[in-house]
Amino acid sequence: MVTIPFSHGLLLAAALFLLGVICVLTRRNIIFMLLGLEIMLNAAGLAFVVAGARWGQPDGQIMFLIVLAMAAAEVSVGLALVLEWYHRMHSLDVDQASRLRG
Amino acid sequence: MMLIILIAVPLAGGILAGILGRRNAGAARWISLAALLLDLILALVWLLPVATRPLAPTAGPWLVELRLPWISTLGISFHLAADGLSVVLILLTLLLGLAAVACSWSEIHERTGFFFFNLMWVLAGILGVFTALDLFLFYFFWELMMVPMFFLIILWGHENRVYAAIKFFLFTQIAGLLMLAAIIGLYFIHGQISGNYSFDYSALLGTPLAAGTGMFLMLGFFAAFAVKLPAFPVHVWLPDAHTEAPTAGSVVLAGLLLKTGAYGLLRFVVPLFPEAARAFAPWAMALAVAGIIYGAVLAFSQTDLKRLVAYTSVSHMGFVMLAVFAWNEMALQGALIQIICHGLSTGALFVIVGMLQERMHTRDLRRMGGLWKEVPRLGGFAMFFALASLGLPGLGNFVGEFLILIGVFPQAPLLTVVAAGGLVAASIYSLWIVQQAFHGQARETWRISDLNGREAVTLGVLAAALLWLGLYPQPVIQMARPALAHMRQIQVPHSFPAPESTASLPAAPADPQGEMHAIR
Amino acid sequence: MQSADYMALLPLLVLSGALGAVMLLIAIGRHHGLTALLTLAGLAAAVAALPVAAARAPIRVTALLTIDGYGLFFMALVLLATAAVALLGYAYFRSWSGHREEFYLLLLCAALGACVLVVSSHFTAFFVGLEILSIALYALIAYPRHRAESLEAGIKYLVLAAGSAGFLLFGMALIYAERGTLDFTALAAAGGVPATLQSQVMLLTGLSLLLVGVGFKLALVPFHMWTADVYQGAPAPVTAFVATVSKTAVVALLLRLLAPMGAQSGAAFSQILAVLAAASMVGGNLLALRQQSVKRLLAYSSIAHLGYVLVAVLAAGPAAVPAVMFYMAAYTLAQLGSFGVIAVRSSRLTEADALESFSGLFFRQPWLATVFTAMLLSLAGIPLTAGFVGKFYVISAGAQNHLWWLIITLVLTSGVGLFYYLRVVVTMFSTSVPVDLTPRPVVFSGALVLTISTVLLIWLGTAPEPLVRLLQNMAP
Amino acid sequence: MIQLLWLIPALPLAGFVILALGGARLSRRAAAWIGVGSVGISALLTLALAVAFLRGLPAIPAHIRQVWTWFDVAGLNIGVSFYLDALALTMMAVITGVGFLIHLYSVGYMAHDDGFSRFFAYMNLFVGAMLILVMADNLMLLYLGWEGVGACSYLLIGFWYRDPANGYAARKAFVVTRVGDTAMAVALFLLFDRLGSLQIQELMQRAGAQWGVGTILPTVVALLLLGGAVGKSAQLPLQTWLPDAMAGPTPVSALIHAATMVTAGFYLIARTHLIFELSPLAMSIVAIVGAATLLLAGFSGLCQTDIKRVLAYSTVSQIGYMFLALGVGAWAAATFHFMIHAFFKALLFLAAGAVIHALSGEQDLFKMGGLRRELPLVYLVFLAGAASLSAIPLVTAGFYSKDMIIWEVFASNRGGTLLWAAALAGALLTSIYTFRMFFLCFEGPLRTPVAHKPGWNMSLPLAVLAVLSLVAGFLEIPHSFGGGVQIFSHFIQSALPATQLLPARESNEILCQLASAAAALGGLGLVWWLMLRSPQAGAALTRQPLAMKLSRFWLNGWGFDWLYGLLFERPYIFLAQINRADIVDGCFTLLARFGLALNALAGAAQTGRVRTYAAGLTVGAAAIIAWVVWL
Repeated sequence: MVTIPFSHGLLLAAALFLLGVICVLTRRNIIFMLLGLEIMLNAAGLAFVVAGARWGQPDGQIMFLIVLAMAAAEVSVGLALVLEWYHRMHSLDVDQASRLRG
Repeated sequence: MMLIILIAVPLAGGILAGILGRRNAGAARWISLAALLLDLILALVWLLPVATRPLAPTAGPWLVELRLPWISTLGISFHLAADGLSVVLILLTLLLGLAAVACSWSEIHERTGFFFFNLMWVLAGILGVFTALDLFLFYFFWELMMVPMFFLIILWGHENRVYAAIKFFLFTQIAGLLMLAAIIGLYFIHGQISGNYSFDYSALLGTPLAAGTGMFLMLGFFAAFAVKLPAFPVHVWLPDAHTEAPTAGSVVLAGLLLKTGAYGLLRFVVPLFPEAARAFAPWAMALAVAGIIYGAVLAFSQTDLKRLVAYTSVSHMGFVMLAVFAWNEMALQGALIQIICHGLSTGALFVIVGMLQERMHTRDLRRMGGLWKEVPRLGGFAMFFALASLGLPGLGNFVGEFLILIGVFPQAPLLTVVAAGGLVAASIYSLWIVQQAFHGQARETWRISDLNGREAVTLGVLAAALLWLGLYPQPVIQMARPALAHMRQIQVPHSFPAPESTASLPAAPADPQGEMHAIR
Repeated sequence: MQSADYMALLPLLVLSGALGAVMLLIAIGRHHGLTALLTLAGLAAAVAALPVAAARAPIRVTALLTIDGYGLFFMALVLLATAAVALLGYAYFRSWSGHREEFYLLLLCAALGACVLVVSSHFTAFFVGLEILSIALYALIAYPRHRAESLEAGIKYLVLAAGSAGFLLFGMALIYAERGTLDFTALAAAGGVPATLQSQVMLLTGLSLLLVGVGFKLALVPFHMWTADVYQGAPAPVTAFVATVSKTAVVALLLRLLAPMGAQSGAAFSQILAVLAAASMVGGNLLALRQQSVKRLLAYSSIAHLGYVLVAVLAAGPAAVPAVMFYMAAYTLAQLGSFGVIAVRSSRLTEADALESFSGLFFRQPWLATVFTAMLLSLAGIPLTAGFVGKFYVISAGAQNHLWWLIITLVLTSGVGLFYYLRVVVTMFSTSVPVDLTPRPVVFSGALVLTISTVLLIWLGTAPEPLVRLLQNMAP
Repeated sequence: MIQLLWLIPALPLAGFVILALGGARLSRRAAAWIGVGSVGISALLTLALAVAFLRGLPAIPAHIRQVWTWFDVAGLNIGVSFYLDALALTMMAVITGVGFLIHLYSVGYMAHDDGFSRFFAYMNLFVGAMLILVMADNLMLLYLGWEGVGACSYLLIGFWYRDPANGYAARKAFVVTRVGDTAMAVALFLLFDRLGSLQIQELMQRAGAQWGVGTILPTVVALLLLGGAVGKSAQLPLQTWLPDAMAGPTPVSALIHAATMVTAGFYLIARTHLIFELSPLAMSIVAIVGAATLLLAGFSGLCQTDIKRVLAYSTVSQIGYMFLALGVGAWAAATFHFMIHAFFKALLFLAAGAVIHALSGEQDLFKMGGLRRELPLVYLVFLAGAASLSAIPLVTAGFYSKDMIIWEVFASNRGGTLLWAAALAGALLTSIYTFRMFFLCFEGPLRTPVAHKPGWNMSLPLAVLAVLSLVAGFLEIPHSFGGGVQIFSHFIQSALPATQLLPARESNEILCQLASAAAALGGLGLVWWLMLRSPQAGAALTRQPLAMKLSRFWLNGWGFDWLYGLLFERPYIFLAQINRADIVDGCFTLLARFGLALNALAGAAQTGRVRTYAAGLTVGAAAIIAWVVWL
């Protein structure tokens, strides 16, 4: 079995996380923003798995499962809200959600 | 117990007035009047005999004392006490409180019950400030008295009341929080040295402090009191607050609230931080003198009569600050007399302005003139109080100012001379008031009525008190003497001598005058 | 797990049971009043279970939770605040048509998350609790779907909360990668800052990311931007919940996390916290200065308040923990009261949010105005109110640890803060009253909450001794 | 008898209280009775007291009576207590005696005024305060009287309050004197600081014991006291207020601004003479101030057109003589001149008042004239007063008192020829301006019709004072007149030391008297020549350009008002006006503005866009990580 070096895994996770952040920051379509968020969460999950592997513990993987579940819940609520929003605004442009400000 | 009752009577009276005043405005007035009269009688019956009795040499400084547990976990107790100084100030509070009630009698038509509720609570807060001996409790009352005052201004004030009220509150509150921080700092330093974490005044006295720390803590206290006093250059809230407040509010502000600042300097700043106060004294005295002159000059240029009187307070209270930082018996006695007399004379001037405003609906000096013809009695009183305010001998203010100057002179001759120049400036603005309002040609036709009985009695009592203090202030001096003497003794760290503070102990305790170093 | 463990977990179990019961009730038949009643009963039962748990405390239940006096106090605070929010919610939704019952369900769910947070001593529990709380909140904030503002607020909160959860999670992962444990106490026991640069960077980066997540929930500057929008968009009872329960729970957790780690987190880390505290105090107060929306005003002011709390958190002396606990209690009371006043004045279509709608309130609804004034004065830290004792406590904690610059910042910024509280007060006492504003009758449940919180506010302000004594020796 | 000392000031004060409280409710009759009666009884008491006092001389030169303790703080024990010696008694006699006569006169003069009872209230208060001033046993009480009379002076100058000019004059009087008073207050501080007391006799003893002659401290104290004295007595450089003070009713000018209050400065210096004697420098300054003032005021008096202003400048000038006498140590002469001056100046003012009253308020000399026939009694008494003021030799009291001063200035060991020359020139000037006024008023054609003739209550005081200003001088007749009479100086020497004369000059007394007599008569002759004998010459003289310029300059009091306006009054008003809005307040407002600007800045980040917020979150996170990792 080939072991992947700990730092490589972590770097991958960090890169994924950054990609997710960039996605959230740059996309105006709200669906893509949610995708970006998913990527961030999963990157964190990956980091957990890598860390768990470093210490030879199952904790990292357990955390990953929990993260998965939470991400799913989050997205489901999120999509519900997006649906409602789309009904009202007929748009997925998140920048239109700027009535509250100041 | 007496002290609690003294504070509780106005509190209860205020609540009662507030409740009954919703239906019947007259009831609120009479209840307030009755409560204050009752309080005054109680104070006279309980406190005066104790205060005038010669003190046993072994007894502590407190004539009456009460200590109840409050937040014992934090070393906070409900500790009230009164010495001669407090008794004098309590009596002043009640007397001016009565004047405030009297001058609101016909001025306040709307929400009368709520008005008297606030008025009585301010007075109760002030009584608390003058008697609280736990620093936490002191701060509690200190802030407490400002809230009803705030409402007095915003609800019954004049045109620009919101601005004035917020300014008043902000200045006093920020400075008060600095004091709170200093109180807490002192508490911990004392606790760490002695192991006894307590906010009690007598415990905190004599806490040895390193020079820098002591200075910072002292400045925290000083900030609060200087704002309240008000000292130059943090006096700017005062003209606005005075001008916009209803008459009773101005009377209480000028007559009493400012006095809490002076009281704080006397009771806390110097006794708690003798070294720092000594080091700071030249600066404080310079500020005081600057205030004396600045206030007097600005008073002269005002066109709003109330604002004019407000600036005179800045000038007069400068004398008090000057005296406190001289810290010898003569100056302190002078400060006390000045505190009382400024309260009476400025309070009376505000009452007069209020009467004019009630009749003429203006405070603009440019529209007055020649009123003597219409209201000779009011004019006579105005003349009397203007003369008092410029320090005419025979009236109380003179005794105060003279004692202060003569007491300060050995320590700061130059500053004394400049401060004495304030007397000239005082004569300029005082006579200006009389000239612009009562003398000269009438600039507009006014048909206004002269004093009625209630008003004449109000002013008459204040005038009589000033005359009495001007000709025979000895009873007050006598009453305050043991208290002041005691305060002047406790200026040396004694409880827990720490090496660095004993090393820097001055030779002062041997000196019977116990004065601070001369600024020559 | 043994029976003692179950006993210690009883409040959480009761709460979960209540959650199920409410869900069943809604499934059986919708009834607003009954649902609210059942919710309150559940909360009451959970509160009643607290002494049972307290009798076993302190106890570690599994690796995840620590039931101790500290946690139970905060749990009590959370439960009581939730009950208040439920009562306010009843008043708020009473006249609405449509589905109102799920509000209580979501509320209980969020409360459960908060309760888990306050007793968690493990990253897993922390994350689970936080997410239960957050996800319920997304729905709660956007609950009035017919309002675009609420939807917008919900979406904003969702995106940002999920993003910050990502940061948090990544930070946890880094810490775990460096230390090999997810347990708070074990983390603290694992020793000081590691020697090698790479490890050091990883640990510190992890802690920083953790702080981002926490800072977001607490709305510390610079993670504060969502606050005002969400407060304004959410229905008033939910705003009250966001302002109180969700913050209290996270503060409790932060203190539990930091207290044992204080020594090892290093100078740079406490510097960061100090900067965040100062930035929050300054930023929050400045932002609120000219607000015309009372909810936004309170939102910005809550940023500042969390800055004050952070001063006490930083102090970390013996006075710090009671100071934080007392302050949070006082803050919760005042916020509940404030948003309660807004809630009872709101209607289905409009939130009673605009400052001018408060103009002359004292003369139309004196009792309501008095309550609000008391709440604002408490937030401003004026004596006779709990807020004063809280501020006193915080300054004490700071002074004990010589955080003079933070204290001076606190004093000066709270002076600024006073200005906008007074603006609201002045508006309520303004004598120029708009004509057409007829007072809305206050629903009983709302009045109850307001009355109780006012009484408590004054009681804690004048006789804080019992609470002070209770908090005296508490430590996470 | 001495026990009743306190009653003397108490009676007028009681009169004041009754009049002030009674106000308009009292009838004119009652007010007059109270006002005049209280001072009258005081005068009688003073007379009785004088008898008792003289009986005690020389064994008991002074009495002290304490009424109550005013205050007693930290070694400063101040009593309301009175000190009676020859000096005080002289002053009291003048105050109550002349005061009574003026009160009586006022009943007629003020008969038709609205503020009748107010007038008497103020007058009574003044008499009480002035008595306290001169009877005070300590400087504190003296200061009370000192400021009290100042306040009354203010009240009475501005008595006709409707005219703003009167108010201005009143305030000017008060403020200018207060400048001097403040100097005096500082002297009190210094005295108490160094000598530990304010009781006058104690101070004198201690000063003599502790301070050496010519040291710095007595000089400073003496100069500060002199500051008070020049303010009150309208001497250089604080003389500007007195001419304006003529705005008050004429009896006020007679009582306050001629007979009594303005001489308080002289009294203060005489009272504290021991301190002055410790400082030769201060003494010289007093003499120089006196000499300069008497000349300055004399010249101004020459050019005035208002009858009362002539008298005012003459008062300033005559008090200049007193100061000159004090400066050379001629204590008795100064006191004697004070008394005689009180008589003739009160007389002149009252007579001028009668003229003004007769002409319905006309005060312009050039609108008077020819009154000799219309008002014969006034003519006669005015003549007596003018003669006395001009020191017409032998027959007038003014001659004896002024001659005594001139002679002692010449002969005293502190005096000198230059001062003597100034005094002599002053005598010439006095005579000129006095008779100029007299001739303008009474000779020539009638220019304004006479409306009122004085009644008995105005005439009686005039007659009494006229007699006094002629015969009172016989109390003191110089040595050179066959040994002379020295009743007054013997009497006053129980309180004040005798003048130290230079033996070398004593033989020149008769020459000196001839010179001063020549000055007085020469002045009279000159005026007579220029105005009555050949008016064209007089008119030609006044038309000279130089004369006209000088005349305008002197008319305006040597430009002092202009100078002080430029140096003090206008800068003060300017400073007050530009800062009316309080610059400090502006600073705080600026701070508040700054806060609002920051609010706008911080609010700019609240765009409402979720991506901005996310960016903020990210940037914050990056910043924190950067901070933690790299710092």
